[in-house]
Amino acid sequence: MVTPIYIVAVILGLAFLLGILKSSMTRLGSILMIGGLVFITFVSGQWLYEFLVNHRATDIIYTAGFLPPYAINLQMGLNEAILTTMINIVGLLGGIYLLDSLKKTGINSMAIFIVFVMSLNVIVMTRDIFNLFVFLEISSIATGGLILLDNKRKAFQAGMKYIIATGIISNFLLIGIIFSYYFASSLNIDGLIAANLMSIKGGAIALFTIYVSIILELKPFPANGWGIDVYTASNPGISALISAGSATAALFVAYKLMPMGGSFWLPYFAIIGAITFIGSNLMGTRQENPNRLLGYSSIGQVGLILMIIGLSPYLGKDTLLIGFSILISHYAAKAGLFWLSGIIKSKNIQGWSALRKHPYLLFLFGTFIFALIGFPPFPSFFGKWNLIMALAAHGQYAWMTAILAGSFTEAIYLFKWLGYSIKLEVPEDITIKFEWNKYLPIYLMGILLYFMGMYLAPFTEGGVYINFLPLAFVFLLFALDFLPVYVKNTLSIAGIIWYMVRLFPLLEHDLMREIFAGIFLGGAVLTLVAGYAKKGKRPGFYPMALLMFSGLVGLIEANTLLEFFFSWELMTAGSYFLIIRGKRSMPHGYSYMLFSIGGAYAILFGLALAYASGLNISLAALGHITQLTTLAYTLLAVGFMTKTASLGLHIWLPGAHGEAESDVSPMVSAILLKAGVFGLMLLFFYMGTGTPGSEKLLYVLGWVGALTALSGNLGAVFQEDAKRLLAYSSIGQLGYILFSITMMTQLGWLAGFTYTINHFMFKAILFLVIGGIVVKLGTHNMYEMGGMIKKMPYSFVAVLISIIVIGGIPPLSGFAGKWLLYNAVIQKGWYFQGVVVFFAGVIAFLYLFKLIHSVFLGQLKDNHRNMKEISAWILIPSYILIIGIMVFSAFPQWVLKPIGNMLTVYFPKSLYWQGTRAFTSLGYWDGTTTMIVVVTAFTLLLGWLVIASKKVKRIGQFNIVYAAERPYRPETTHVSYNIYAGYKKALGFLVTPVVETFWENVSDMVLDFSGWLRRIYSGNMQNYALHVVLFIVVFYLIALGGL
Amino acid sequence: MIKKILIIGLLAGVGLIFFNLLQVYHVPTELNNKLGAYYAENAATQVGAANIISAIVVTYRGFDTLGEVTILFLAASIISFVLKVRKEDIVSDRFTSPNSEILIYSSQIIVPVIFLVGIYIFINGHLTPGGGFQGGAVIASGVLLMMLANPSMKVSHNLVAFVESISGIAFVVLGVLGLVLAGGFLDNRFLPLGEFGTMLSAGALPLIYIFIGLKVGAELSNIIGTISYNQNEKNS
Amino acid sequence: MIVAIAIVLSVLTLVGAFMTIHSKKLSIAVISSGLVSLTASILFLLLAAPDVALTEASIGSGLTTIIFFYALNKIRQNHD
Amino acid sequence: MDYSITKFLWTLLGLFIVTNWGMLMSSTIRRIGARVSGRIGIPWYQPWVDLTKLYSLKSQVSHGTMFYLGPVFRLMGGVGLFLFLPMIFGSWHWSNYSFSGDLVLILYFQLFGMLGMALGAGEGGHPYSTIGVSRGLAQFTTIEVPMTLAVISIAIQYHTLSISQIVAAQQGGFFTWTVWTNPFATGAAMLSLLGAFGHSPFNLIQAPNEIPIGPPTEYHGVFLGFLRTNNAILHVAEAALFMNLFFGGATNWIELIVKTFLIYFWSVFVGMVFPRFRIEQSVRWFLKIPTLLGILAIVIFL
Amino acid sequence: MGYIIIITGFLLVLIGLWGILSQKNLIKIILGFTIFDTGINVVMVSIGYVKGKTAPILDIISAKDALKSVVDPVPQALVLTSIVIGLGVSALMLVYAIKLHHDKKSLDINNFKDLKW
Repeated sequence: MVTPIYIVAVILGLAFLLGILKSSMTRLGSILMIGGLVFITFVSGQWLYEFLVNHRATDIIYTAGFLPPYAINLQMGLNEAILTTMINIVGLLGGIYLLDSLKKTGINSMAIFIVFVMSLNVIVMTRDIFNLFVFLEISSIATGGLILLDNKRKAFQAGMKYIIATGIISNFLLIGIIFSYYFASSLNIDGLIAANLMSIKGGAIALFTIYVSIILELKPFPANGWGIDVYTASNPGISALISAGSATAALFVAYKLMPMGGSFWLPYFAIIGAITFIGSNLMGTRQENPNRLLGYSSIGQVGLILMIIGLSPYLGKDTLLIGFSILISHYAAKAGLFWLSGIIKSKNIQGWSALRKHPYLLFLFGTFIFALIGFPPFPSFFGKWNLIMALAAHGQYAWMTAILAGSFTEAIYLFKWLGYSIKLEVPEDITIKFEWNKYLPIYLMGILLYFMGMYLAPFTEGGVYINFLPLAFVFLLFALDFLPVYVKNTLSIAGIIWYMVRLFPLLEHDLMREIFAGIFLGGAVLTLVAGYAKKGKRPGFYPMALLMFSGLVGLIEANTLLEFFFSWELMTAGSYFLIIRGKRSMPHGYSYMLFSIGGAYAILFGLALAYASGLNISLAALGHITQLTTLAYTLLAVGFMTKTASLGLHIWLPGAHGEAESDVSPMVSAILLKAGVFGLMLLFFYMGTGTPGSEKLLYVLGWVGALTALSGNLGAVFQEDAKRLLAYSSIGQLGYILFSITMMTQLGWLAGFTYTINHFMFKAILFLVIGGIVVKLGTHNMYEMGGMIKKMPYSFVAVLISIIVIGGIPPLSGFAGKWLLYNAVIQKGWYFQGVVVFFAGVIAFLYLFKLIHSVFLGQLKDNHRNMKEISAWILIPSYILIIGIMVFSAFPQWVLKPIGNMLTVYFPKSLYWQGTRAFTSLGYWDGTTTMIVVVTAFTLLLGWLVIASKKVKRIGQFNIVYAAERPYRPETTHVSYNIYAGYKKALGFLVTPVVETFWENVSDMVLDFSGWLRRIYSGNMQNYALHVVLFIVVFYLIALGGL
Repeated sequence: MIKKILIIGLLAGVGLIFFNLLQVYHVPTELNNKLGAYYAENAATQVGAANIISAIVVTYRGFDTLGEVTILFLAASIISFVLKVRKEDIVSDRFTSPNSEILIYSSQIIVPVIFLVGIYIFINGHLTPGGGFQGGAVIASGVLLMMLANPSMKVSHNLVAFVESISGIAFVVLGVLGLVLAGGFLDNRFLPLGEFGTMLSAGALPLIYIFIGLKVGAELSNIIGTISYNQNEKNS
Repeated sequence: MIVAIAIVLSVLTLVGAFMTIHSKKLSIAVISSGLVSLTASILFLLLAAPDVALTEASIGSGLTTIIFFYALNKIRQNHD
Repeated sequence: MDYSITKFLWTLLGLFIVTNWGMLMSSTIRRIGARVSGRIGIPWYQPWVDLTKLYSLKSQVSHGTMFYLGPVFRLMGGVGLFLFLPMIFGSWHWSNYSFSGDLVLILYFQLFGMLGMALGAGEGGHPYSTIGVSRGLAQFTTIEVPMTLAVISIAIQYHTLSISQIVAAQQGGFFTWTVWTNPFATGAAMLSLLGAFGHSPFNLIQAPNEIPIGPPTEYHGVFLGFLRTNNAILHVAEAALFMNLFFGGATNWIELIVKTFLIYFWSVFVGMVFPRFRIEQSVRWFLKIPTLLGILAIVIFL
Repeated sequence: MGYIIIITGFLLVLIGLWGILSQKNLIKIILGFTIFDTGINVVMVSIGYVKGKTAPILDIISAKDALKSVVDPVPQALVLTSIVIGLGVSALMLVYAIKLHHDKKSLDINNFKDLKW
């Protein structure tokens, strides 16, 4: 074992040695520098290994051969080992990354660099408060020097600001130290803890000055303008080190000194952390400069961790785990992002679209962003989860809200940024050139994130059950991304089928899960089959699609709250990437993500309340929520409703589904939306009708569902874009489902299931076929289509059958839903909601006619005369689904009977079967007979017509009383353009985009507020100094003003 | 104006903090601070230095001193790379103002004396007031005087750097020797403590202080040298 | 007696500090700040801290002042 | 569930009766209309003449498969409505295939024919037929609102959706008819019936006097014959549905003929009195008074 | 006497802060810092002062009664470090000031607002 004192000795020796070297010996200098960094990484890593594997006890290192408090001592325990290893790794990687810059600036800068890294190590390890001060000074002076690495004007200003601010801070720290010494006769931290300064008169003030200085080192909002400027102006490699290294060390100082003050100061830590977290992220929303943005984000994350330290009484022994989980994510992601910014060298975040040409870097960028937000499988996911759960267990709802609000504001700008980089045109003035020393550190940080996620999972309650198998498959596909489409497609399908075979036996006796598993995985296979129609490589498609499906299947498999949320987030991430692949889908993908994250946080809050009610992590805890029961269920429902795009939360859907790729639309519409349905069903199952407040909640949700159905369908009526029309239709359909299941009766649920299954089938068909046609014709606009029935008869039949199902026209299965719904509504007594829903159902007819007419009927356009039928690979899955529809229509009892039986466990039985005949206390319906009657009658009539009209002459396209339609400028004259103008005059007011306007105003308000808030960062360094002093005084008056 | 009022208010706030501290402060009549008392009692026997402050600075809190030296080192390094003179910036034939003869000649006499005084101060650091820092500062003032006398004289950068580095490395090596041979890093007792109050006492303490003195002197000279040297940098 | 000296020195120190901040000319300000250090170092002597006094005198009032002057000089050169 | 040949034949006979009665009813009504406006009108047998002519036309043209199938769908709509509706109360012979489903089935089966017609006409490629269809659909959506309210009201009232049982519940005499026991529902339904029959003021869909458009101009020959046949069946079947729901049903053919005639006449009568609405007017109109009546019909049961 | 000097120290701190916060000239601000530092040092040394005791150097007094006759050595040791750090920081700031002046030909603090928001 190499004692950690050698970290100091070796680095200082090297630093002094570097001073001798001639300025031309940069090569030797860099070798020495890297060697030194490798050495200290080795030392700390070795200790880490000892602690983790051999469970060694904490080691105290004495200097000068005397025991503390008489001499300075260092401590090397598990925490210190982890943190020093982190610091040294980022130091080493940062050193490699900065090699060129350091060489250019000279050997001196290398010495400064390694001394900086060393000082952070000592800051972590030291147990002497004055020693801490000295090394804090070293680190800030070294920072002040390293900022100048690029010798830019802005860097000097930032450096000056930094030195002024830290100068004031460190002098206050000195006052605190000397008075602590005066009161407690010790400079040793353990001695100060033992002395219990709070109990000594005046000790509180001494503690205050120490704490306020340490907190100010963490750059709390709003006294942090100087810190942000440093992030902005310095070389990105240095910013990475400051963000990942200095912040880590400073946070540990706060943690280390925390016991000195006892519980009195913790709430202040937490409040300051929360203000910083939220305020800093809020300001980020208006920021366009990537480095400054990262600065805001860094400060925000540090605020979050400070908050965690402050909340440690509630977190108990989990404090360290939670703090570490979030810290390591921040550490790796922020370092990686800063390093990336150094490669891209763009002044604004739009320039990051240069990454589009570098898929692996783009992937890493996504990884970092997702890790920052706290998506699985990254450590921050587990950190936030544990944090929220622990807070909920102690009833700390305000803190939970603050954390989630802050995280959400963070997501606002991070996803805007990610969206830009994925979708914007590649800028011409930015070229990324390959330099191994810049790429390597970024890759390693990315790998670290995944590794730490897997490593930390089992430490969370329930985390051992998380199934990483699907994720592994996703990675395999990512690794094989260079293969052509058909190979990857086959592989994906095979994987999913294999998983299905494996999964279904495990689901026996759980019909609901079987149905949804069938929808998710069966749908996955069918929609993937359509992928064979694509040529080329489709980079990135398969991993992301499979990521979404892994999330979906994880929802099915989840037995614990953790697994459920884990899968939910995976699904969100995967679907985001799928959606954003569309040509014009950037803004829609963005709003999808924001709604999803908002929803996910609502869900998280609800799950936390469930967990808190019985400290039970299993999914069944949803059935026994005693903490804020109504709020919990409301939040969960709202969360799930963001996915089902219910009224008010639906504005993301039309764009997201409408602009997605042709085979992605069915995935996200037919399949993904069902995840929300699954969540709602699960929720209502557990909630039941007995829980307090649930009746009211269900009533409100019922209305929401009904109005969603109406507004979705009305929205579809006035669309000119074929895919958007279908997207609006999805909103409506999901409204029916929500409405049905909120009735909480057997009939209602049966209707819900019927709608779910039907919607899955017909929306998959419609999006597949219409998507295929849209691609083929090269336009979304229906008024540029027409007459396709001649060219694409198979597509026409598929669409026709689908719209018969949507319309609920007997004898096809759509009618089953309508019939059940009628019975359910009358039985439940929700007449008016029912009328709204049925009205919506009739409106559906309008858009269905518009769709099928505009695309398939009417006049064939000149430029489409040579069109052929769409690819067979799209038709095959469509026709498989049509077979499904036919079977369901003719034999509804095969499906509805078992579901009904399952539901009798939860609801009184109200649907009875007599052979093929279903009846309720109100009415009856026989699907099979209806089918027989209609088919027979239809055949007879058709036969009659065939006989009666022997000589039918086919005539030409224009052989009609033709008037007024010009094939060019089609929208002016196409008859089905704005076909429902009259209807719009009558009922158009119902589709006023109230909700869109509302959300726009909300977002404008947030942005305005952020713009107003950031005026405090006037750029004047004196003002920043003023902020620091102001912070001290205000904090003093609030905390100790009464003394 | 509003800002002025705000600042006054803030200073009043800071003053309040100080006032509150003063309220609990009283001048002690006995050395009852445990840590201070321990050093007063035991520094002589444990470290062997007559100057307790030197004992604390070099041994008990030697680690701080190492950091302190590092800070000066950092400052010097940063200043030198910030004010780095690029070849093209130097005016080839610099205009040098003639200095008074008195200054030049007296400096030739005084500078060695100043150096001697400085060395004396840090050699006796463990016995009398003063030590490495003070001695180093004195040496640096000698260097300063040399430069005043002869502005065109270039402080031999290599020499200064060499002294600085070697003394720094020696400091670290002595610290490590303490770790290897005695109780811990920077332990001075790997050399015999010697007779209390004499020159060769207090173990390695004087040795360490010498190197500290050399290093601080070199670093301060370096700082002054860099700043003054750049006086002549061409304006761009 | 010693208290009287302390008071006088304190007042001197404070006046020096005030001059440092409020003098119009930078050179006077720098000299005043050196004066502050000098009087402070005598205060340190009064507080039985000869080591500190020595350091403050040599570093605080000596070297610091000189560095300030060098810097001022350089800035002036720049200004032309 | 009776799939026997006997049942089939009885149903076929019923269909024959209904078709003929439908044609007679329409010619009668047209004559009445003509007399009201001072003309003589068509002879009572005119529909049969027309139909024969249409079915025997030799040259027929088609724009394509859907054009061809459109009339079949349309006729299937009318026939289906008939099939699923019990015509004569308490009679096995005339209950058709109503065991397939209840009132809801009939309500939704109406759409079957409309869809087929819309698609068939659509393939013709004539812009005006599309316009006609779009107007029809638009108007239909709001017609459905009072209708749905009325149906729900009835279902609440009788605790059933089965037509036979609804009729059975009205068998206590004249004053047990729904029209007296639930006047609001009846009112709402009868107003929406106006739209369903598509007479003035709700006949903008066909707009017979203004533009030579729509299915009647696109289709001819057998196709038009199918449509005419369907009209006949549909009018009677729909009137019979209203009769069953609101006017005590019928226990024999005479009663059925009288009641359906009166119900059908009601729509024609209103049409003679009121001028035609524009489409947005009619859409709004159905959401006003009829809907209000429908809401009242439910409110009284709350 | 201890009181007088510690109050002087605190007042120096306040004057220094006043200079930092109110002066527009960068050099003045840096001078404010030196005053600030000096004040802190004075306060620290005062903390270690014990009434009527001498300096902690044992060649004057014998080691045995050191405890009874010396002031607290610890704050003095700390101040030594602090003074040197103060010098380093001041030097650094001056270099920054030189560079900033070089860039903008001005020492007015309001001129260095290139980075904001």
